[in-house]
Amino acid sequence: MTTEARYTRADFQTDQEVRWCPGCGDYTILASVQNFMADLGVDREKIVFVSGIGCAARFPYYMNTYGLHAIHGRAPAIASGLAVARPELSVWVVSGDGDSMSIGGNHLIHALRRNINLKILVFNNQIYGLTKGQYSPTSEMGKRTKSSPAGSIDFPFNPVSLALGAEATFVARTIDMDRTHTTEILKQAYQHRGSAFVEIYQNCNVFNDKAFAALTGKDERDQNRINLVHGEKVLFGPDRERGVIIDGGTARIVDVADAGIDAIHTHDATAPSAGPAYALSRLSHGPFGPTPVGVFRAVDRPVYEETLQQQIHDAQAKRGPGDLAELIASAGTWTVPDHDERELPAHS
Amino acid sequence: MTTEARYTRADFQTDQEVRWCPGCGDYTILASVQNFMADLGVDREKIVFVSGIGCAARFPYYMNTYGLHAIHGRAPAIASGLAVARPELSVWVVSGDGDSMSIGGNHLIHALRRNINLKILVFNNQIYGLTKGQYSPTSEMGKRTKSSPAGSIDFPFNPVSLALGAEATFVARTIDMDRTHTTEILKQAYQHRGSAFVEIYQNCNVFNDKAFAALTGKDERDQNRINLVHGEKVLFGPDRERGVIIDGGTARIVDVADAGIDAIHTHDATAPSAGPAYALSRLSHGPFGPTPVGVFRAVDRPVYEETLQQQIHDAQAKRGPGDLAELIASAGTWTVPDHDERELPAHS
Amino acid sequence: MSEAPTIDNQEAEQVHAVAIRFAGDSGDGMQLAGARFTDASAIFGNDLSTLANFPAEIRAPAGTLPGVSSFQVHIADRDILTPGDQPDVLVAMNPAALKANIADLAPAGIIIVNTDAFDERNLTRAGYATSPIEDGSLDAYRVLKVPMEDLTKRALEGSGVKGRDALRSKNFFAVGLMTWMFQRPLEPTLEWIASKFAKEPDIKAANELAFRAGFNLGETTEMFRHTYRVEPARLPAGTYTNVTGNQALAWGIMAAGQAARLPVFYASYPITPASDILHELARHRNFGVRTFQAEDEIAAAGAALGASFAGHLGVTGTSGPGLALKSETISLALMTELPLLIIDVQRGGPSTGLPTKTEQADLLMAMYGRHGESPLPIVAISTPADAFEAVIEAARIAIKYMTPVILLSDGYIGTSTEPWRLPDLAALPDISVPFAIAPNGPEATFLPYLRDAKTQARPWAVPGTPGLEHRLGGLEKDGTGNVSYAPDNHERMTLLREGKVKGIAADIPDVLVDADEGAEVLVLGWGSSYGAILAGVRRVRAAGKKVARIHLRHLNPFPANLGAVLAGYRRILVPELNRGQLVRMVRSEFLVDAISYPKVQGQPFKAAEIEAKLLEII
Amino acid sequence: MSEAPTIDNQEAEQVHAVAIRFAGDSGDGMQLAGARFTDASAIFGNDLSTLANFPAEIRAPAGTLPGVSSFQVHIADRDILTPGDQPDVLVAMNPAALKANIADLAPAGIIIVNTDAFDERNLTRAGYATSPIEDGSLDAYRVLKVPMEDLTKRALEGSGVKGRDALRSKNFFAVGLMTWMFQRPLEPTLEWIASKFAKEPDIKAANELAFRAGFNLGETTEMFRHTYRVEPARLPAGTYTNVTGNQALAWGIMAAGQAARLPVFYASYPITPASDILHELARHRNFGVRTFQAEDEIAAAGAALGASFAGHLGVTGTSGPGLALKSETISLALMTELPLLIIDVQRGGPSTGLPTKTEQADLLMAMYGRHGESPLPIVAISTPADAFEAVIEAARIAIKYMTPVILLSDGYIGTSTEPWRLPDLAALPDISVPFAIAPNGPEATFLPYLRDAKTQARPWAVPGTPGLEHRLGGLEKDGTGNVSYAPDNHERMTLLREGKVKGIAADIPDVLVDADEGAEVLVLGWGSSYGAILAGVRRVRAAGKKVARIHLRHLNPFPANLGAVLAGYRRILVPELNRGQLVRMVRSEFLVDAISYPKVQGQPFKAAEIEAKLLEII
Ligand SMILES: Cc1ncc(C[n+]2csc(CCOP(=O)(O)OP(=O)(O)O)c2C)c(N)n1
Ligand SMILES: Cc1ncc(C[n+]2csc(CCOP(=O)(O)OP(=O)(O)O)c2C)c(N)n1
Ligand code: SF4
Ligand code: SF4
Ligand SMILES: [Mg+2]
Ligand SMILES: [Mg+2]
Repeated sequence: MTTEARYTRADFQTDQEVRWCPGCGDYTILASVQNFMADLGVDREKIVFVSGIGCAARFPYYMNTYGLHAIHGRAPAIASGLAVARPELSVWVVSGDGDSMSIGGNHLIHALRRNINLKILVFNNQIYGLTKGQYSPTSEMGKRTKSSPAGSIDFPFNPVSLALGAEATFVARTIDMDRTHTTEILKQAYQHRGSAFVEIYQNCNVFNDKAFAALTGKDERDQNRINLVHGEKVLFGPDRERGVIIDGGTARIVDVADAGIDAIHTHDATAPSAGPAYALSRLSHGPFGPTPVGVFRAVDRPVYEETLQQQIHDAQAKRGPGDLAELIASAGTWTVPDHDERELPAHS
Repeated sequence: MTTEARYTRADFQTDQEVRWCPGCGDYTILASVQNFMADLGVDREKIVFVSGIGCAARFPYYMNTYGLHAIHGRAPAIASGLAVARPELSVWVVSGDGDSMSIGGNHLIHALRRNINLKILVFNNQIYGLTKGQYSPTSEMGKRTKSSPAGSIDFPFNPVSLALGAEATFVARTIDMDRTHTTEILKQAYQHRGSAFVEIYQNCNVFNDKAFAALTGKDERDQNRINLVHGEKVLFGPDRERGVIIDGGTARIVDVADAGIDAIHTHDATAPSAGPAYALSRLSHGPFGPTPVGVFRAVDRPVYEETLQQQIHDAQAKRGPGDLAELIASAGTWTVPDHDERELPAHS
Repeated sequence: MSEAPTIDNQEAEQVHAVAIRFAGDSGDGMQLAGARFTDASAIFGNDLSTLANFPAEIRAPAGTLPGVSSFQVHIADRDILTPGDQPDVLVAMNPAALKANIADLAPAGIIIVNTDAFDERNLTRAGYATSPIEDGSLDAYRVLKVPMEDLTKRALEGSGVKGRDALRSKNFFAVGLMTWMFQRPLEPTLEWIASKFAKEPDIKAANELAFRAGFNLGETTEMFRHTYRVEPARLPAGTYTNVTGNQALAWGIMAAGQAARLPVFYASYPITPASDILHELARHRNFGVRTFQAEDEIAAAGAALGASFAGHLGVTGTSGPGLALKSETISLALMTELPLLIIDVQRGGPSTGLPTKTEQADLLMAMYGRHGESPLPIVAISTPADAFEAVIEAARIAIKYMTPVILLSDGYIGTSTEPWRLPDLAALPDISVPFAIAPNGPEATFLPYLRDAKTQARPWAVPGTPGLEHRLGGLEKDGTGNVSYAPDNHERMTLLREGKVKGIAADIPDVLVDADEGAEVLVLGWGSSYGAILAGVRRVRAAGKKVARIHLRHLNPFPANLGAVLAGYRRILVPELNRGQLVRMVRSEFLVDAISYPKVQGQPFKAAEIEAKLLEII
Repeated sequence: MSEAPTIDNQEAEQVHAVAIRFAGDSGDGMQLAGARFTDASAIFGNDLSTLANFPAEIRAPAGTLPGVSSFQVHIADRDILTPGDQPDVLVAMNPAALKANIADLAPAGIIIVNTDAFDERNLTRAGYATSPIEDGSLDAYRVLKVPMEDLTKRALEGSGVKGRDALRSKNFFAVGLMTWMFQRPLEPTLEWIASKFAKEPDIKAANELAFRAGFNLGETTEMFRHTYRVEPARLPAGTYTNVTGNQALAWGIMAAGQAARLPVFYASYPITPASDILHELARHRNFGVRTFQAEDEIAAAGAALGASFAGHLGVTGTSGPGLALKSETISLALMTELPLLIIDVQRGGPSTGLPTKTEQADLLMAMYGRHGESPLPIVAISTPADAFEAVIEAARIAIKYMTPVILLSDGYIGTSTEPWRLPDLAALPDISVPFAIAPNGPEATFLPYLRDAKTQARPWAVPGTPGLEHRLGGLEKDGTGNVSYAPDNHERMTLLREGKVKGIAADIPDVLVDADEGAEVLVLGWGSSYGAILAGVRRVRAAGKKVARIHLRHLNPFPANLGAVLAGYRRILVPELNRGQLVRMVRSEFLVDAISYPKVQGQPFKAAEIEAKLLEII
């Protein structure tokens, strides 16, 4: 990351009027990302934002970088092609919970397992915003929406668990309202080599207002927000009086006074096993109670496009850069000598 | 499950010639399933096998039940409609690793989270058999195949982890060759209310022979096979001298002599948290070393179609069975009195 | 006021038809206002037609052009066919609403503006340098200036509802005003308010007060001394309701289930403008309707197909991008010969295109958008109310012929409304087909591809039926249902599938030609252009010209007599909201030099366009 | 032996052409045998054409009919066009192979049977009650009985290779026998064995021994005293190789990358019969080719599109079911106006259909299989070798016009072979188009939809280019690239997209008519029926009739002169391996009463079929 302040937020704004509903959490995330990009100082032209369809997916129009507002659910696939073709670019995917985990679920999990260098930001508002309020794969059971007037009967995904089940090398969660935290997570995602999955709790004030009140409400957030910090004990509560232990694979919340500080889990995002991260992800399924935010997991694994580049490099080192004429002839040839050529019809 | 021996295996065989390659693990699984069905004694006509495309997916043709050999990857979606429409049927999905986790990955994870009463058998041979030997999403890194002559650079899924990340309520693994174990797992899957995900390691002797040698080879299996038994300590090895502990979310293999038997993890498939099951799934990614087989997880959660049925029931109890005429009139009507009607063109 | 009224006496002036457009910011409740006015007009007895125009998919900031929402209602004392080419009256709640809609207003039309919204900020947002209501730019219109916000607030004084909340009632103020101006009864609106807000007495009171204040303003102010009267239409006697196409479609699906004696299974993935079908059906669990919100369109088609295999009426609804995704699964339905109803509420394309706008550009995809030879029947809906019957017809074909059927609707049909004489449900056709329950082959075997001699349909044997266990699949099979790669068999099966669909021509009505004696020009239409074409044709006739008209419900196969009918005309005009799709089918099929009249603007045809085009070629 | 040779002298008899089919169980190595014989013939200098016939997707148990695999090679002393309608010689390694292929054999043809396989078990498996080689049922043919297994085993005695392993070499025994019978040189096969099995000396020795044993049996046995000689063909001078269509296509993609000066990015999901393109390209990392095995076809199209946006030559290959799945993404490519090359190696449909068989039934899906108005160019391949040039042409159009292009191949082209005169790579056309590198709008802005005046293409500005940051997307946009829902704009953009594709007609060659003076009947073909049509036409001409012939490479847009050309003929015959798809396009476009000659049997046309049909209508 360069440090010179080449850019300001304005450099990343476009002339397009931002058209989210007033009060939408997407505005806050946009501001965080634009500021982050300005601070990051990466050449603007090397940055590409790819999105699917949804309110969140409007994002590229508002970023003065290269951008592609694609089709519903397919952003990870398209971005994969982009990143594999041009590893030197910084490729970001912006997606909603429906875009990434409903129609786009397959592309998401495959991009994660391949560890392609994509930064995948999922604005999870637990609703379909753009199509005006149907439940999404992250909506809680029983939720009444236009398409579930009797209450949703679909058990929701836990995006962090899903990503961990799909072999993601970097998994984090943050909240639209907390711009400092969002920025920190963006920075770590950027620095990670490979796919980074970032779930951002995002308030849709029109169709699912206050879904994240447990983490943003004045009264609740102190009780519920569990900050995961690499290398530190997992403590939370107004006086850090509560903590998380992981016991036989199950994470549980305890009073530090009862359990003793030594028993409290020390968070290691780089642990080779994804087990602890997964255990932490099970603490809440919602979030309707104590919920961890921060980087769950950040481990090294070969990056798809780098390995591909290496294969190209190795093949060239071994076989040279390739001669097409030679290749075509390689299956065996024969020569017809010059003679009184008949006119043969060309293969049209 | 009824106990009367109404059926024999032959009752579940069809007149279609079985057309897998001689020696293919699919034969063994077919035999196990046919025998299991005969013992189960469920009315044959209430059983439906749905598959996608692949060698494995040929399965329905060989089962004398109702069957649908559908299209690549879509079996879980089609089976979902079938099961939700007719909860009294016993619906089985048969799929390969490519069918279920490559093109069909999204339908798989959504069927699992919804907990639809499907028994999903994935014949994992870590290769695309039907299309003659490309690597699959479960093939190991570096694998050389027709489509990866320089070695695969895709990090594979761990199917058990993936299912657990997708909120599956029942997750198990077994091996084609071990018919007793397969039968036991089928029985438990059948008894489970909701989606059951069963990974069956299946040898493709043509394109990926001996992929599971670590678990089937005479010399290796004793060293590597970890049988998960609900309520029992996780011990393995020729003399059960090795065991698994789960420590801060990470499962590890230890010598019982070193760790002490008390430290060894006692397997609880019904644990409310999926954490321990996930931790166990991380023990091997392949399987190229000690690998657990058995039921990782089996927990209760409302079954999608039962809840839907309940909603119908509740709505009828509250609002009656529904009168269409009343419904149509409910938005407000007005009456045009009889008069000297002009001829109006009908809306064609 | 298609003939614009002269506004010069104090008496209620009688007009035959008038089109009013309510326009405002998305937050101003214009859809609701329009719907209330529409209902009152319906109950009063007018014929009517409406058109809603929503902002595109993103909620734009208040006061901006992209945020404008409008609702147009055409009321008349005779049967009408379109929401009106040009509104006669425009209610503009803010500058953006005025700017976005003024171009459509009829010459010398009436504009009622909410002057309170014409402040500096809103003018700038709408891109006005000076206020159009002050700078003389609206001189060609009759502008009535009403400080609606102020008046609403004052009306609500003492009601307990204040400030921003009070302002929310201003749409009812506007409805009240229009109610006076067009001499509508007050009761329907008051009753609606009373029942809708029964549990929120404050809001109920506020809306009532605003509504009455609007009405009273009309009654008491000089400015509104002119009122208009549109007599009840002489519609066929009966009980009517006002429906959108999506609503009629949802109810039609439920009716089809009853007529077929099958449970309904509707699987869908939300997409504009088809989502409302899902929403409507999801409300009716008590009817036993199963809705399944799938993870994507492929899964939706798959689940519906699974339900069809299970013996349900499997239905899946979507719009263009979703239909593209469903292609492969539809092809499986075709190969397994299972009934599957696919609804496409078409919108502007290609790609994401114009999600909230209408178009008829998916016809050729419906016809040919599958690999291999995969013919299937196509049925099209003509008007909102027509959706009810059309879907029953589509279901009839699907079940009787064991085939997927594509039913084409569009955004205009889906979201606009018309009065609908309540159907006689007792008289619904019986479209049921008995499931197979007994073996049909030698030695008590079941041959799933043994065909009905007449329909060529194979039997529908559902899981749970003892003795009929069988396997279906997407590979080519022979007559017994077993997989076969034999060359001759493939040709035979291909011809059978083709012939089965072609044969349906014998089971659908011949086209009716609405023809003037001696007409040489024929207009051939399909789908939602029904109203505009008929209205255009009427005008042409009124101008003394002869013309013939056909409107197709069945697009594949064509009605048996279509070719012969077409051969009888010198010129055939095919207006379509696409670049000429039906015209291609007709030209290729009948080798007639039919002329395409294409329009791709995301907007329905206007009667005037059809009229003009016809006058040009007759 | 199109004119079947009389077998009555001991000298090598000269024939002009002969078609030989090697048939056996999938495990018998018949593809390899055929390929060896083919190569030897190629090196000898014959013109040739081959056709492989694999068992359908599942490996059937040994000895059964579904397990039969065959390879037909047609060799000639003149240019030939098809693998032969009927083989003159059938090598049958077991009863199933005999049974599955006997119906195709030419009257009085030669059958060479491996008698060792005609035991009870194999006869039963093949469904023979009695042995056809004993019961007289083959009396109409000349049957040569050879105990190939026994002879192979004996030949290998002492070689170290024994038992079942020894039997594996029996295909080389068969090749040896044929090599003698048709007087082929031994060296090519011996060299191939030597290099292929260099690391497995035992196998090398075994195959050599078996091969020689087969040859020697011919030389020494009475039974084979008749040999045939097919002189080298007088092909145009040059160096030749023998290619399958999939191979030539893969190499053509690499050549297109070079000609366009773009890196190649090929994304695909395996599917028969297209997978071999992926396999071939994956082998060439050293050329910088990137292959991406995607999770499904949608992702493959998406990744290729992403690569196109990035400035690569984005290519995605598939077969019918996969093309159906890619529709929505292709529509996005069309809307964003990015070059994307989509290859469809067509197979029998609908649904999973006949995965290993050929068909041309995806043309209308390529043309219309997308929602909304979404025209794109379509190019078709005619022969295996032609794939090389066709794909370069398709890439040229995609890049120059910034559009997705569909390239149609089929299973027959993909898997059959023909000799190909090595292209002069130095003479490849330069199809490169410079990327945009500088602003093109006012005030140094970049307008991504500002079009080239001539081609109507928008500029291709790739990420990484400073100052040209821009956003593309699937919503309708105006000329500046900003989203627009304005009615007029949508019509304008729709017409622009349509016009751009139509305009390509000016940039492709006029159709060449291969016409006899005064011919009144024209055959219009496309794709892989090239060879059969031309051969059929030659026969008709040989019979003294006049006929004209057009073979289309460009199916959308049509060449500019096509309409005028067609107008010049009394009858137009359109043979297609479908139920009449091109014919529908032509009828609708030109209103000519073209006649469809459809065939849907999963098999290519035979020259005789074309001949017969032409003779019927001339
Ligand atoms: C193929 C396809 N199917 C459906 C849609 C309709 N659609 C657009 S966005 C969306 C879901 C949006 O939800 P989410 O991804 O959570 O984004 P949000 O709007 O909440 O930010 C849907 C169903 C579409 N555009 N394309
Ligand atoms: C839409 C579509 N894409 C691709 C294919 C080709 N295809 C058939 S089966 C298969 C993969 C089979 O692998 P797997 O699911 O692991 O099954 P196996 O054959 O190994 O049992 C593929 C790619 C297809 N039939 N349909
Ligand atoms: S609908 Fe919800 S998510 Fe979409 S812009 Fe509005 S507030 Fe934001
Ligand atoms: S290819 Fe492999 S998986 Fe398929 S039938 Fe043969 S051995 Fe079994
Ligand atoms: Mg959302
Ligand atoms: Mg497999």
